[in-house]
Amino acid sequence: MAAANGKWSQRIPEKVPDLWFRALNRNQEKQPEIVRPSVSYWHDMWIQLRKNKLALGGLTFLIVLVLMAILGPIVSSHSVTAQNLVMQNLEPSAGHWFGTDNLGRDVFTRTWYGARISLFVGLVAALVDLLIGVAYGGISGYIGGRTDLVMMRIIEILYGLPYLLVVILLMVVMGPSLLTIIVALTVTGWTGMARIVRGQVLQLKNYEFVTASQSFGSKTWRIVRKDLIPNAMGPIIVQMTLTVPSAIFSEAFLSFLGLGVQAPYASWGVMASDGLTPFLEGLWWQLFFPALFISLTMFAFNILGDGLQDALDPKLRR
Amino acid sequence: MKKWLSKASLLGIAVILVFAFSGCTAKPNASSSGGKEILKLNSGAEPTSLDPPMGYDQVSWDPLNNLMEGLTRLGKDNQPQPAIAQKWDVSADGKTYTFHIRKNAKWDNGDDLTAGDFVYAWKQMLDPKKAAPAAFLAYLIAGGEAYNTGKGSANDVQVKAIDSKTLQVTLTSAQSYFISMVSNPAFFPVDQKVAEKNSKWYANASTFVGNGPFKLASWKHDSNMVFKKSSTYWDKNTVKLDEVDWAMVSDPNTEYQMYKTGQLDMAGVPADLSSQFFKQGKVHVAQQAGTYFFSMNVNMKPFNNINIRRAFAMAVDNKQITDYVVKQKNVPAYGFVSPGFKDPSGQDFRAHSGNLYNYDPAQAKKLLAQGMKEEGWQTLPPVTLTYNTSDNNKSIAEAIQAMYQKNLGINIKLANMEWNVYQSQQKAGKFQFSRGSFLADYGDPINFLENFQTGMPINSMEWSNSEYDSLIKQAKNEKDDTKRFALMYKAEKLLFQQMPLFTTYFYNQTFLLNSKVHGLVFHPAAYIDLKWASKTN
Amino acid sequence: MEQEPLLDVKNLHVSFKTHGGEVKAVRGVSFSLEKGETLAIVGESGCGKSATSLAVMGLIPEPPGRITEGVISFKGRDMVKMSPKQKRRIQGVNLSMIFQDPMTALNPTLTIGSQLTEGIVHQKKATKTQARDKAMEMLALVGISNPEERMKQYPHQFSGGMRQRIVIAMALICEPDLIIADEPTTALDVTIQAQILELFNKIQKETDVAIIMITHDLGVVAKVADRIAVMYAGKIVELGAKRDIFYRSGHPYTQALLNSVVRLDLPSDTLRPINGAPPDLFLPPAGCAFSQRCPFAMEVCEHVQPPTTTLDAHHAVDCWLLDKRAVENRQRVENLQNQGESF
Amino acid sequence: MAKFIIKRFTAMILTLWVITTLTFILMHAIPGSPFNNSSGKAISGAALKNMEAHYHMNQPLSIQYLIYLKSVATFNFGPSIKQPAQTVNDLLGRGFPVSFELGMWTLIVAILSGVLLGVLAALKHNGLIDYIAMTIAVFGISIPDFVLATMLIQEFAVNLQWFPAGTWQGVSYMILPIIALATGPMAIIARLIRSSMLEVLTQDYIRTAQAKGLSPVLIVFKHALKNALLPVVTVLGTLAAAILTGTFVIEKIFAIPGMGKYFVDSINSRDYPVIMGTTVFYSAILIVMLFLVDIAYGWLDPRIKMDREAR
Repeated sequence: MAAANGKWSQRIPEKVPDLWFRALNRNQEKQPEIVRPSVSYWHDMWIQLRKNKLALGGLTFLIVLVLMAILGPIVSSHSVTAQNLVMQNLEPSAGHWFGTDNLGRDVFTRTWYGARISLFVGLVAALVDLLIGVAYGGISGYIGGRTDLVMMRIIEILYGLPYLLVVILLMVVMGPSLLTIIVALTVTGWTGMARIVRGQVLQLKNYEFVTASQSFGSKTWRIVRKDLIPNAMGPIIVQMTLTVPSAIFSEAFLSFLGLGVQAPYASWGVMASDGLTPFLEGLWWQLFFPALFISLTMFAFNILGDGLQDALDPKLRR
Repeated sequence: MKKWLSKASLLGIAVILVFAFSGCTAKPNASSSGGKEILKLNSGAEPTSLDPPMGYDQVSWDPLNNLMEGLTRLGKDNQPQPAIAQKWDVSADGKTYTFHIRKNAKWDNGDDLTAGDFVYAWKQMLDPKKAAPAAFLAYLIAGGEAYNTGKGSANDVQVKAIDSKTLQVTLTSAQSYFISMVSNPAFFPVDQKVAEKNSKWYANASTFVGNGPFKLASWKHDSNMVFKKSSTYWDKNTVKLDEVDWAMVSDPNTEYQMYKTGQLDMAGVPADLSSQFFKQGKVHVAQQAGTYFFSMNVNMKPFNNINIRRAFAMAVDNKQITDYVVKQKNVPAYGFVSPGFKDPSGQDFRAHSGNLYNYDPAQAKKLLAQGMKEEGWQTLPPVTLTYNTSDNNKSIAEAIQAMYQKNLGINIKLANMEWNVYQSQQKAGKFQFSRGSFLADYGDPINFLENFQTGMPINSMEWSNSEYDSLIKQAKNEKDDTKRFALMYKAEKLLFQQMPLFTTYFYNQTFLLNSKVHGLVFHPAAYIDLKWASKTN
Repeated sequence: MEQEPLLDVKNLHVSFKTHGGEVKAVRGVSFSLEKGETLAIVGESGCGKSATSLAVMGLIPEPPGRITEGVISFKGRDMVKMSPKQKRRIQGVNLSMIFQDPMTALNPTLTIGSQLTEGIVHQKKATKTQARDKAMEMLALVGISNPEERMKQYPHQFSGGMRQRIVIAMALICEPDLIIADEPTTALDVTIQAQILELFNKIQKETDVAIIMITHDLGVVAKVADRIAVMYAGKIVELGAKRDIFYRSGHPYTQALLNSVVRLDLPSDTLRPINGAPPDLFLPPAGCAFSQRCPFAMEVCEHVQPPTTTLDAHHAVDCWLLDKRAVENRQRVENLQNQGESF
Repeated sequence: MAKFIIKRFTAMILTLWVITTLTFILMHAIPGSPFNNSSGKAISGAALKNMEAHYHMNQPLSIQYLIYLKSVATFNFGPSIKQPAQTVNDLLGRGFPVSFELGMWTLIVAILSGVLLGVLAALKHNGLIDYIAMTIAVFGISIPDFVLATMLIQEFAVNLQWFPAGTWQGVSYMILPIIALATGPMAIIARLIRSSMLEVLTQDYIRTAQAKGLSPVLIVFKHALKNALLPVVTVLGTLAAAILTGTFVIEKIFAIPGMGKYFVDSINSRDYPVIMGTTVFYSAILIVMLFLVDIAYGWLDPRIKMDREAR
């Protein structure tokens, strides 16, 4: 037989000390257990994530952005609101790193001030997605039947209502503030996530592992949380990373209607909208810098999201 | 796999290219004019209505003023000239006007244009059932207000066709600006025969009947309109353009880009490039009767104090705003009536009245201190400036905010609002400090000044001054123009002594124009006249 | 000149790139297989048996996996050197595979019929009717009644055992020479397990197909295998005929494995789990991979790879204990102990 | 199934009624009036009263509500207040075909390119193609459509002169708007497809299919894609409803005579009949789309049975 005729034997070292052939007499009982420590889902995720250099880069970048948002306006030698009409629309230079805007204000300082609002809004939206959207969609999809029918009709109603009307009402009732913006984003922000999660759960709940969990008598919420949501993590993460930019731009739209942070302060979204016309006229920096940071933030979120998906998804982990 | 994918993507690219090239062959109809003079304009939006009294706004007036014509037409100098009416007589008391309509005045479907068409149109305008927004303009016709408010009947409206070409109108009082007013599209005639047959005659090109320099050849709603030179217009030899193509582009950036590609002959001036265009001499400036101002609510702290109101007015440098923020070569305003209205002596109203206040930060600071002392305030009550959202309004508000910080050492807050909410709340007097604008409907200073009588919609400052009210009333009933102007000068002076508002600049219209286009006329009420326009090829 | 074997694997090395580094999952595996023969590959999970089978199937996902070294000669042609297209001509036709979990091995969104027939339609260019007839024949062979109706149904309408039968039918439809069955019964309950194993025996009798059975269940092995390969940490540590392994095993790991199985013929107190866990294959040990867990480990085991000792033509073991120096040492110790006792 | 459809249909009507009612309440709750003029021209007292009477706005809200319910039930909303020469049905009747044409092309382009991009990225997970595809996707998501649209005009109409800058007169006028409109959805679809495809590709049945020696194309499109489409179909329901009924920003920038502007303009100008008309029209399409999504779930994954779900 081909296999056993020694062809596959390895090279044996010429000289192996004879002493090495003494039994070590290991004490079997004291042998340390080197079983992989059982870690929680989230801790495990962090361990996995740490191994992904790209995702860590994204996370680091986001942390840097947050730090700059806090420190940028403080460190800068220009104030956020100080105008100098004669110095308007200057190109980026040593004095004004990102140039100046149409009222002669420093775009660098304003960009970092804008980061505070935009990052905050983006994170809040993502959180709302996660807290309301995932739970709503998970429960609706899992319980199904009449509950699902009613819960989905509520979402349809929220979609069908003219959002602009809702927003104007909010403005009239609450007046301009960051809270109003958050409320406006919360009204419908989570519905997309809820529908995605519901769709996934409808599919997943027919899988055997869920049936198994049900047969153990697990509670609904436990099944949704422990079995269904982790397995729907891919679309959830993608949806969350999509929510962030859409929230940043929604904020600009809401500010336009008078809901948000009031002039002379501006968010990235507002700066980008305001910068569009100057951009066409050659004053590129007024659009470029806010747009650049929105895009970079998006990249960071997406890379982090992909890393998280790789790290979280039990099926991708092998 | 790779192979397949590369094949698929190649196919995709090919499809896109074919798509693209089929596009290229159908290039924009750049200059296929074939020797015709075709002017390409942008109306900005679908006209509200081409039914004269219903389309009470610029998007309707721009086309209407060129498709139709009233008894008079504003000339190149913005003065009313005989149009459909060849001439007119005014009674000794200045109240009764008799218009003699041209014998050759015709509708573009060939119908004869009669005095009855005016009677029909004006009674329609005043018909309460029709609910025409412009109806109130005709309240100066005797019996007009009563009919429109349901207290009188159509028969009592003092508009009569003496014969088919003679129209007689009696006014409530002597109003010399009536001749100017009837040039407004709201007072255009309507072809009674057509309108009685088809109540929606104005809704489509195929049924529309006009009497102006151009005929409505096609109208794709929300998309474009084509005007062709009219062959029935009484003064058709003056009209040079063969065709006017109207696009309906609401986005100013797109308008500017279409101008650059030659899809349009005219576009607005992008603010941030204006200085460059001005330097190159490419910008055309036309006047517009209207004023940008700020209202201070006299019923709210701190604007209950006159000195504080004056301090707020004098601390704003209008010149800086027009030069560096608006950048459209507007005239800084230190009075309310815009330039362009001559008094009987031939002097411009604005020049005669002069600057009614000045930018004076030092004086402003003093007045603020004085005002606060009078009121016993240690700190100024919080001030919020509200404006309706637009880039221009925002920049101006930000600039003013910075000026108060610098000149008066006070911080005011800004708040922007959706315009419709803004207007309703402003009319209801809910704002402490807000941005206002006025655009004239007809060419007389009274149109500006009447707005600040007690309870008028624009009077969001809640200002009420009996002396002012009576001055305006007197002016409206005064048939002697010299006395009338004296009353108006006095009223404007009083307005600025009390200072419920301060002005920023007078509106104008700036635009980039294809150098081949000549003879465009803009009237102070902002609508365009193409009668004298030409385009060389 | 002996006839060329159906499958001949020589010195196969497979590694996977992960975020943490390269995992050397298979480290020099060699074995061969004749027509109609059943080879069982046994080992703990993670020992590389699945990677070996995937490599033989030509299904190592690339990246992250890669066959770094070795030859897989199937019917005399080296599969390692084949292009994906050439491999696809063999996969499913000459070689087919049955995966561990019948619950997930079938596409939930396609009908059974569609999944059964697609192989034969696309690979052998059979017409729809031919394919359908063949599929029904196969379903009947694996014991599914009412095949015509069943073809229109979706996987979720079948029980686990039924699904495994379908998977087997799917593997058989192109009449392959070799079936690789990766733990085909693990996911099934015991009664069904027995039925499926019966089915394997029946099929083998009827079709003379060769089978590689991957399993960690020695009970399964006892029922179906002709020969057994015991894998540990990416290597075959012992290879031999069924009887050799069960009764004359030469490797401590094999013995430990046998001891960890519930056997009805032995008292229950002999059941002993293997302590510890297999080594990290990011950094394979220099010596014997089992040495850390081996009760008989010697110093040499930790430093030098053990050589292959051929016990007879069909039985080979990789273990230092079979080295004559180790045997001598052991005898010396025993003698000493015996002397000690005699005093 | 018939019972299920009847049940869903009843639910649709109820949903539509709730939307109509809430919209009615909302639009009367906010300040503003259809007779406010955007250029600030003030209409004085009596004329205003006449106009209010003309549109029944002097009636109590309950009566106005009944009038609106009737108009919803008959889908006859009467004339627009802002454009009195046009009925709401006129506006929708001419705007919708344009928006639908643009929307249909947009959806086709977005779905095809998004799916292709997503599949490519998933197949080459963490490879160069993946990074390129996802870079495109991230840009597609993080550049808002109005910026993209304006830049497309600047580059391809003004600088290169390949396409016209605006208006709607033929095929060449459609290219830029379709690109501007399709980029965002394409990016979203690509992201979702990539993510769910990655998951599906690790499934055992994919290996089963590979073991059959099926070609990658067949595996991707027959075995994997259908399973990966679920989140995309979920998103497409609302996306299609929104895109097919026109988008305000893109139609405004390209001066396209679609119906997108009515959604925003009607609210800005408080054109009550148009608000009602557009809302009912959009909601009806939306509800039907979401119903189709639920039906599609059952087709994509036979284990999901909506009629069983909706007991």
